[in-house]
Amino acid sequence: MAGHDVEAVRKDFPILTRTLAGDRPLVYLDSANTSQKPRQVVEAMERHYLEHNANVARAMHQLGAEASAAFEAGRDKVAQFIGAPRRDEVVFTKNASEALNLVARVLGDDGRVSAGDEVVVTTMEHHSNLVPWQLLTQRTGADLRWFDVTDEGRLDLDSHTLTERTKVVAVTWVSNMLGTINPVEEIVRRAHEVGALVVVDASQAVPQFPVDVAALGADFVAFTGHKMVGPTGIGVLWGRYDLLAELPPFLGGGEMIETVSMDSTTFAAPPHRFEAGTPPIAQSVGLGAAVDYLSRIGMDQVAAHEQRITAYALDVLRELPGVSIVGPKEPVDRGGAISFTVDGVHPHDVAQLLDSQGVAVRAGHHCAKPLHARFGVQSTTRASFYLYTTEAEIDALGAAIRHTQSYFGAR
Amino acid sequence: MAGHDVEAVRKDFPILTRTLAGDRPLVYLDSANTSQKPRQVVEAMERHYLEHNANVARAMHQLGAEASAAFEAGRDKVAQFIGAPRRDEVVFTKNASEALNLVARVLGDDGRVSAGDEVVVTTMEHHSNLVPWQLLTQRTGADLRWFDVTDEGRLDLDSHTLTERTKVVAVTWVSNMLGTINPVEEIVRRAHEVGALVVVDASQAVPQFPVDVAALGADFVAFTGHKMVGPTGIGVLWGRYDLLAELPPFLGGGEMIETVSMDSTTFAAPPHRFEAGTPPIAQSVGLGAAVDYLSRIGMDQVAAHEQRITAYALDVLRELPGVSIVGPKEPVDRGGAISFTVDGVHPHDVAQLLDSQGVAVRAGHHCAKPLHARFGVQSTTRASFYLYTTEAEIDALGAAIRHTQSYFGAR
Amino acid sequence: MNAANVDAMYQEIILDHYKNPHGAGLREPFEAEVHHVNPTCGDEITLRVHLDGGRVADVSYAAEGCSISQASASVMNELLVGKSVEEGLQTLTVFQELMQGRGQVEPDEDVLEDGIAFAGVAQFPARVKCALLAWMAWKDAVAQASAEEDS
Amino acid sequence: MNAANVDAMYQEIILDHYKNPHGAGLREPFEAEVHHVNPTCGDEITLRVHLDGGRVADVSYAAEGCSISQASASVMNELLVGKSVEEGLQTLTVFQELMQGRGQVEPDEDVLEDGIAFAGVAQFPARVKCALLAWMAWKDAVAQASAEEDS
Ligand SMILES: Cc1ncc(COP(=O)(O)O)c(C=O)c1O
Ligand SMILES: Cc1ncc(COP(=O)(O)O)c(C=O)c1O
Repeated sequence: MAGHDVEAVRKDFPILTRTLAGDRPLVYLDSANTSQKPRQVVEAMERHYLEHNANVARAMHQLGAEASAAFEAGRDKVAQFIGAPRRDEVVFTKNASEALNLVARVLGDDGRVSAGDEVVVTTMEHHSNLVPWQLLTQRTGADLRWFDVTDEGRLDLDSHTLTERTKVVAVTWVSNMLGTINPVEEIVRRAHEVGALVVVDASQAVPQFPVDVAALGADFVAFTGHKMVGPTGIGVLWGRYDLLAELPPFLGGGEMIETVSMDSTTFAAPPHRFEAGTPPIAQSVGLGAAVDYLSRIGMDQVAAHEQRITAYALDVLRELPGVSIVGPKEPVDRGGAISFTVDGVHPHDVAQLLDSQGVAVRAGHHCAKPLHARFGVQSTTRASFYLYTTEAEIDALGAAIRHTQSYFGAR
Repeated sequence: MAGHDVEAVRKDFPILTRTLAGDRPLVYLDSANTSQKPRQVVEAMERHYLEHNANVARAMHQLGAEASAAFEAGRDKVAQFIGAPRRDEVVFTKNASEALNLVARVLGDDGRVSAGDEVVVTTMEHHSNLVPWQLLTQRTGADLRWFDVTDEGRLDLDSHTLTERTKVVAVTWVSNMLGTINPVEEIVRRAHEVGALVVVDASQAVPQFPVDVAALGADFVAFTGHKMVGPTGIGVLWGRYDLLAELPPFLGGGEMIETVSMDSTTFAAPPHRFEAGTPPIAQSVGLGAAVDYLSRIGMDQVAAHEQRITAYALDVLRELPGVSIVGPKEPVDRGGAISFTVDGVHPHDVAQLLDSQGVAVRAGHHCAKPLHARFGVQSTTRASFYLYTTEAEIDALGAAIRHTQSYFGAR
Repeated sequence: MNAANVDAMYQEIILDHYKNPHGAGLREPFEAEVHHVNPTCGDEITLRVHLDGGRVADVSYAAEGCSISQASASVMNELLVGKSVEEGLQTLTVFQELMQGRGQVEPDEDVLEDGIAFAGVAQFPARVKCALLAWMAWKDAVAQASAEEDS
Repeated sequence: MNAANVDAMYQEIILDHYKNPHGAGLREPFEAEVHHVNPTCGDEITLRVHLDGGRVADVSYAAEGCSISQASASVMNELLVGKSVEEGLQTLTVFQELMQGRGQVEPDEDVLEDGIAFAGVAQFPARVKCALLAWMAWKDAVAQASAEEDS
């Protein structure tokens, strides 16, 4: 297999040729926040809107048939991309957050989590895989417990013991702050031993390496379109079919029903049961194109490139005096998000100075406040990479950090 | 003011020049299902993705500032379009269905609807403004009651009496099946007299005539982007600010929090409290462009055109023997959706034959099963119109219906 | 999906079955009754099966729907009554293959008899469900009735 | 938002206040204490006010955040302590106008003193909240303390 041709890939992303204020070329190192979109994805949606637009499912006319076929083809592509045993295990939501809330709500509504039960998360969760479980346990009277992380930023599986009381274990596959890749298979094993369901937040995983939900063995997997070169406005919940088929609906409305009278309603089979109202039609087309794009490059290549760039960036950052990486410092079981602090300069000021050099990174708590608290920092600066990131961009990051240090030190 | 130039408008909608199977020109009469999109809307999203894409709120870099400004400008435009007193009364959801479910869920979670209370809807509701209330009343032990409709398809306000027990009245402004425009101001008056909140489903209203939520006086108003020349994947919930500020969150996750620890979380002010996760960024840009497009034409013009076309279509359909209109037959307090039956031909077969002539209409229950039951029909065929619909297209509909009758009658 | 195709869908045979449905109405005795709905369009069928020692003694039904779904119930009744359950399920498989073949499958007249008239429907994805509604209901009812018989 | 603009934001005055904050720390006595957070970035401030007959006797605070939010708290302390509550609220209005002016508002040095250094921040919408955090906390605390005094 030929190597990953970054320069060829970059040609598909017009935004990467932008120059910013002061005529600085854009160095986009914020892909864990949202990825950029290739022309192919944007054009697929454009074509859909201008040539095939209609509502789906309900329409029997030719445009309706075209739109329905295009929408459902997006589902097929996603199902294949993640190795879903059945296409109707793929539920479209508006983002990963909705997918995770959906699971939390219906498990509560169904009585599968109730007073005295335990829901287990980790201190490494993105707020979107923490707050829904806080709300669920508050509503039901269940207890929220968690696995802690070690000082190196690894999950400490000894920090909590799962028991028969544990009904759900919700865990992120890859930390969006630390970059840590968690041993999800081991967690699935332990959880299933005590009969708990496993919900995996794969928002940072599916974009970056090959995922096979069947092999993973989890019960639910959530991710989001905009981080995988797809559009905003679409997320995915994959769930085991037998489980989805048993669960009550989340939102009520058009397209999720079987039959309706004023007094009572019965519900459609999955996935439609969980897709009330007009679905993200053009966004499914866009996500399908995104999946095609990634598959054409090959997720193995995408993963290998991320590994290379991350290793390179870790080297660069480790060598900068006054810079501390928060999270694993070795490129082992580690994704391409690196959070760091710069002595004497607040992360927002770091980000601002980097931005003045054209380097776009994120500063703040990265929707992981408890994890920042765990490491005794209020915020960090984060650089994150994707299939279009070059070593030259990492060098630009290093130079911009040095500039920042002298800017704040010299004045 | 100059009249509405339909031919000029049609040039903005490339799809309207399509030819279908058998070289038939498309006659799109399914706009109540979803509207077509003008080039301006699609291009605004394309430009956003290819030149300004970044995540919002969280990002401090220049692209992030551009994306945030573009996203929030969509909110400003929508707020102005519907006469919202405050921009932060506009909550973005994924569609109208989510907006309505949001209200139903949080009113229940907040204890504002509980056992013994009453929620009142109408038999005219789209499933998306019925099923959420069925689910709410089932969850809470409240009672679901409804206003019935008269034989002409008007709301019968005498069919139910609101009392102090009534906590919510949820009503559609315009019926998507009958076309009826309901006396929402009168309903608001009666509901507020007994202290009930009013939720208006404006999915068929906002696209078609000028709406001023402040003047309307309701507590919540929901609508959806894809029916108003905007993209799929975005809906709007408008709510009174003081009310939104008192209500608990709906979905938990990124961007809706104030501060988070493992044990407890406080929530951001509206609208962000109700917008968990990455919002529909490009879709807000698209909806903003849609609102600009409609405003440039003028909603008065859009409404006047709909009135004209509807009156014309009612004339055409009334004169066809064997065709019965279900719903108001006069163009008074009536929107541009006309449902009808054809003697001896099932609605699906009607739609199929019309489609073979290039005429795209919808057949089925139009997500209004109880209303179909009320009129003793299992399904109907519906033609619906928008700012790009011509009288010639209505003539084509009439001709295609006659063809259908002879096709099924002759064989 | 042009006019020619519409003629391919609305075969004379289909319109005949639609106008004069075979075996319509709900009858006794029966071992299982099911109610199926096509949620997209609202078509409904209530269907009963009466089995007699592994044979389909009767399939009775009350259906509400378009010409395709009605005609399909009528054709199905003709095809299945008198056959063994096993043969019936085989016929169903053949019919299903035809319907899901997007117009690429050659219909087998020996097995499907009047059912071959539905070949044209297979070109209309939105209508395939209409043609399958009665068949799916029958499959479901037979499963229930067989479970009944066995227990 | 180029390099020149960044220099406009990070004025010498701001960096000085950041390094040597004025009036930092939490002190007694106080009539109201508030805790404000910038949810976007996590900046936080705990702030106390001590009023004495309509005058701002003390504004003490513990802030965690970037140079802009820290310097802003320091400048605010300098500006408000010793003023009447009314003058203080007027100063706040002037500062807020400056910050929300997107760089189009000419700062009034007589009123804002060192606060004029924040004029450059107004060009960075994402940072305006940083500059306003302490001020909003003070406004909130003063409202609470005044309600206390009145009751
Ligand atoms: C009256 C009415 N309410 C609600 C909806 C639901 O809108 P959406 O499908 O965008 O959620 C529709 C459209 O389908 C409608 O016509
Ligand atoms: C690990 C993780 N989980 C969940 C999310 C939420 O995704 P979304 O904002 O698309 O809902 C994100 C991204 O922000 C994430 O990084």
